[in-house]
Amino acid sequence: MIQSILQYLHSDVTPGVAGNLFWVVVYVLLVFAGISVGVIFMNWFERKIMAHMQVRMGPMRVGPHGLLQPIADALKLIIKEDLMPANADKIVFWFAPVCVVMTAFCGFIVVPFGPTHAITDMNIGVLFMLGVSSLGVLGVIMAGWASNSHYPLMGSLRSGAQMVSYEIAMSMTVVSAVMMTSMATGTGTLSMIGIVQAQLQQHTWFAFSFFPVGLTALGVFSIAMVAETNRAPFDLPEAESELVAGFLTEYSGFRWSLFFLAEYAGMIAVSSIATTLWLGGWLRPFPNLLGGKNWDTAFSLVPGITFVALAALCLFYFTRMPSIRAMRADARGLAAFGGVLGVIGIVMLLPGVRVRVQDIYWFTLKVGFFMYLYIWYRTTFPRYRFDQLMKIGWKVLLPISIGVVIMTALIGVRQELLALVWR
Amino acid sequence: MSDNRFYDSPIEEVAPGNTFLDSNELVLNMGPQHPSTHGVLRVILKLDGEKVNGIECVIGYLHRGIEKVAEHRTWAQFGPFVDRLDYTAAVSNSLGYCLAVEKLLGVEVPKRAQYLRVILTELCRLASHQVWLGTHVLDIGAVTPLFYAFRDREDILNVFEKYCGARLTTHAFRIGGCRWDAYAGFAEQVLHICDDLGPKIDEYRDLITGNRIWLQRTKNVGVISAEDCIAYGITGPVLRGSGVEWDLRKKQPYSSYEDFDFDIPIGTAGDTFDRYVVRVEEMHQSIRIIRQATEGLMEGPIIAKVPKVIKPPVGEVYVSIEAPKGELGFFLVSNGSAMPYRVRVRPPSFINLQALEKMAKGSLVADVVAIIGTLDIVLGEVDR
Amino acid sequence: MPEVPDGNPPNPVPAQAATTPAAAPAAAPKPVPQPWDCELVQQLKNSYGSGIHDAATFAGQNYLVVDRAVCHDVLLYLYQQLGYTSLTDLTAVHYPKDELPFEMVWILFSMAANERVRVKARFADEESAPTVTDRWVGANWMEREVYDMFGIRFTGHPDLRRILMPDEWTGHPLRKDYDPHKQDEVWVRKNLGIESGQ
Amino acid sequence: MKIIEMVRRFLLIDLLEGMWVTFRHQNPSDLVTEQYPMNRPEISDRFRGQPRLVKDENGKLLCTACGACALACPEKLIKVGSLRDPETKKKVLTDFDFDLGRCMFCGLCEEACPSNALNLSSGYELALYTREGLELGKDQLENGIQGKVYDK
Repeated sequence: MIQSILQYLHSDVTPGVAGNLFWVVVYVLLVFAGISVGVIFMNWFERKIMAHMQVRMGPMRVGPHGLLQPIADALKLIIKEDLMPANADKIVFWFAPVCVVMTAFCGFIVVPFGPTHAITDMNIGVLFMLGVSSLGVLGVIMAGWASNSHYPLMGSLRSGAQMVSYEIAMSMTVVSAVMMTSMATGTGTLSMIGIVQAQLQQHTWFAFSFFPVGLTALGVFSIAMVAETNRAPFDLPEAESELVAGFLTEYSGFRWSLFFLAEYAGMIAVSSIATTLWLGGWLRPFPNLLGGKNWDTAFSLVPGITFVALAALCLFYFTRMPSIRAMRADARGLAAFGGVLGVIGIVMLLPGVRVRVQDIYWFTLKVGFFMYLYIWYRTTFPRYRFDQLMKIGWKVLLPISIGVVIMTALIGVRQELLALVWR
Repeated sequence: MSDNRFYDSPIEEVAPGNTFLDSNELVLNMGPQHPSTHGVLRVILKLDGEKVNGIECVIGYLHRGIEKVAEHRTWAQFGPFVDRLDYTAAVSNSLGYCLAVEKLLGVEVPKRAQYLRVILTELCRLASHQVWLGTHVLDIGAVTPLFYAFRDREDILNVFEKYCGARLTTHAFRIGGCRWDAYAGFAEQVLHICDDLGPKIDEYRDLITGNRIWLQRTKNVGVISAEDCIAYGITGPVLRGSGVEWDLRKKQPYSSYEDFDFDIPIGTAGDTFDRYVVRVEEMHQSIRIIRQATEGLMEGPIIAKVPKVIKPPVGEVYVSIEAPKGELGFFLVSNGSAMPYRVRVRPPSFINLQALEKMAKGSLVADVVAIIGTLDIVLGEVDR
Repeated sequence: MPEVPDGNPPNPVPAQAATTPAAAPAAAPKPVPQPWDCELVQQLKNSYGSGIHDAATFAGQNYLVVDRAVCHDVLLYLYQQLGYTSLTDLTAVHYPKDELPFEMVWILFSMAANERVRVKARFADEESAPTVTDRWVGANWMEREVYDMFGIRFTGHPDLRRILMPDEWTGHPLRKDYDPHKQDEVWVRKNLGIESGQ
Repeated sequence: MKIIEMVRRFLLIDLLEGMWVTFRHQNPSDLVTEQYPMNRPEISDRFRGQPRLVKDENGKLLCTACGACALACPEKLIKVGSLRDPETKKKVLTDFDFDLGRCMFCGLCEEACPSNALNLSSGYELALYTREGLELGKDQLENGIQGKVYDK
């Protein structure tokens, strides 16, 4: 037993592939906890970034610069009274958030945070991910239906129509990326890890291959994924100014927080797909161009250095805190937070750790870029109307994505084509 | 108001007890507690999917009986109450009421007071339009302009606070003129706002006007023709957005507006976008007026001789001004006593809101919200 | 300088300097109604004869007092023949001691001539006034408000319901005999669950 | 011109312009909000807030109990109680009730005061736990509302 546990550490496959149950459980727990923490801090980042874009401060009271605000919110939501409307369909109402959370987290089974940092590697990874994440709409429709109220019903119907129509454009672009994997080896793959390795072999991220086809595909996908996750400017299902809170109107407390969790987990999931397919997944910048042992070491130091720098920033602001009694707890909290970050940073600099951690770091950074885009869109854009949303999905994104698939295919077989023409 | 109306109303054809699913149409009750009804407006929508087949406004949730209150206050005591009509433009209301009473009394307001009134009223128009801009854009889904607009409104409210000691319900003017003279540094602060605000309004333009989503959401939404506007009695930016060049400040100048040089922006299509452009352009024009008035502010008395207990002669007058929302009129009836016999407020929001039915029928739910926003209603004024 | 021991000090006194105004221009003579005579009035008088009780100007504002029998026709005449195309306002005033206690006021406006005219007509209690919604759509809510506040009914109004007060409310608040503290106690008890709304 | 418009549309320039505006405002020096209990707003001299009875240099109230404020008040929330001093034949203020809960801070009372004895001062932190607490007496008008001071 223990032997098999230790043995896994020397293998270079995912625990699912290795069939090691212990490490699968550990990975599942790690991923679940990691995503949950990610959601919590995403919440903090969103509020802070939105606030600063809107020339205000955002949460400032709970903890230094409101760092503990999401935790306080989570606690509040758990303690809050859980209301169920009298006329609601009780079972469906109960099951809807469960369904949404389940599907949102299931997708992470195949997300590769590194060459071995995935729960498992499926040969139909991308397909599995798309399939599972699109099941989330089921929960939303259940929520809207079970609430037995007008606003949720309208919200969930909007959500259903929207997810179904954007799913198609999204899948089409994915097809184009999958076709690109066959370029070097001649055999394509749907495995998430395989796709990243194909990008390593082809010496380019798929976003930049077949310029501008890859970039267009990424663009289409990144628009469709915003619609897919019901975020602004496509947040019609929960459009606050029209439908109050859409399908969430009748939910409160813990159930509501599950929807919240699922929404953000879904955002992270689709961003992970985009990262894996077009931005080279866990690969560090320029793995081939700046190859070699020295460059490897240099890049693997970056995660640790980042954390140490953050710690230094915290400690710097600790010294700048106003020394009044009301701020004392905040100041100490900030210093402690800096200390924790510093310790994490130093641990990350250790040779054994840094090699394994750096993949996760680069992956997170790329996903974080998409997350920032989500927030940025939300602060900047007005909301689309329903007919316009449908128009974009069917009349703009779908033709473009089909064009992308055709172009990818044509460019992919250009040599054979040319040979045909010349002969 | 009550649920009975909901079932008795012509909109409701589903018998109580049946669920909405038995019908092809869905009756959606928007408000009075709803994020985008600008207060306590209740709108009952009859929907076919997303399409609005019928619409009815239910108002009166904020009815405070201000017209009745007036009959039991003296002429001067009613002054603070008019601030509560359109609370985003309290100064304008105050000006309208004071002008009406002065007309009844036959009092000539000193020139300096008139200029001060113009400056403050135009500042108030800016503030009111900024509230409109922020909330209207918020209705359409963009969050950020609200904060920028409120940030800039803050500078204007600071002027109000320094001038008369209150920010929102200002009670700025008195019958016969102004109570306060300009404070030290008034002109500099106002001119500073004028210099500052222009570029900031342009910033909203970068954020909104060119944005394709904004254009799609507002163009050809809530179209109303000039003839319909006149039939409905609509005034203000909504009328001008439909292409009628009509502004009381120009056509029937009051309080020395004839001294200032400004344009009346008008739209062509009469849709939500045109009204948006008209209002934003009006903000630029207001800045022009404020600049001229501040630079031309002369020395002199600020209040005319008005008896301590105001007893206007028997008679009635109707005086109206161009408030930010439209024509704000006061119809005063005096029986020669110290209290008004009747005060009738002609509220622009109330009359403009009537057109919602016409403008929103046949559009989508999202458009209803946009149209409520573009009408720029304030429920304090609708319900009085 | 007066002082207050603690808390927030009072504002400095100069803020009130303006309460004693400097010399201001002499007040104009108090306005009195003048007879109003012009082509328009002549035309109306020719058409309606004794239906036009009075035409006068007060404080520079013209008004017509017409008989209730012809008021609707006069309004339409003003609209059709004289270009008073927009109805600015419509309201009523209650004179409980008079024989005809309700005075309806229509304020018409001509955009072309940039002129306002007020048309007034007296109505008895429990008497219906003619609606003008057939000409001005916007009169709909204004007439509903007058009905709500004064209890004047309008014949031909498409949808005459209360607008500001609750539907089941009894009494019409802007009548002079309606005490400001009065309320529909039954309604308040039933719908708000309290003894008094005051 | 048409081509430029089309290129702008195709490259989403209109959207990017808006995004640049919001991005630019992340600059911390653009912040306009304040942390209220720690940063307090500047209150203007003419601010109409907490009502106070003004004293002269000798600590004597300026109020002559004429009742002009009570007459001027649109809400009729001021009640002035006075006694006639038998020696000086002057009115002496005994009671001054001010129902702050109904006050709308219009300033008509301080305007009506002939001796500048009533002042709506710059105090603005008037929240209390009970409605009764808002019925201010002469003592509270003289010395201010003695509320509880909270500290973090």
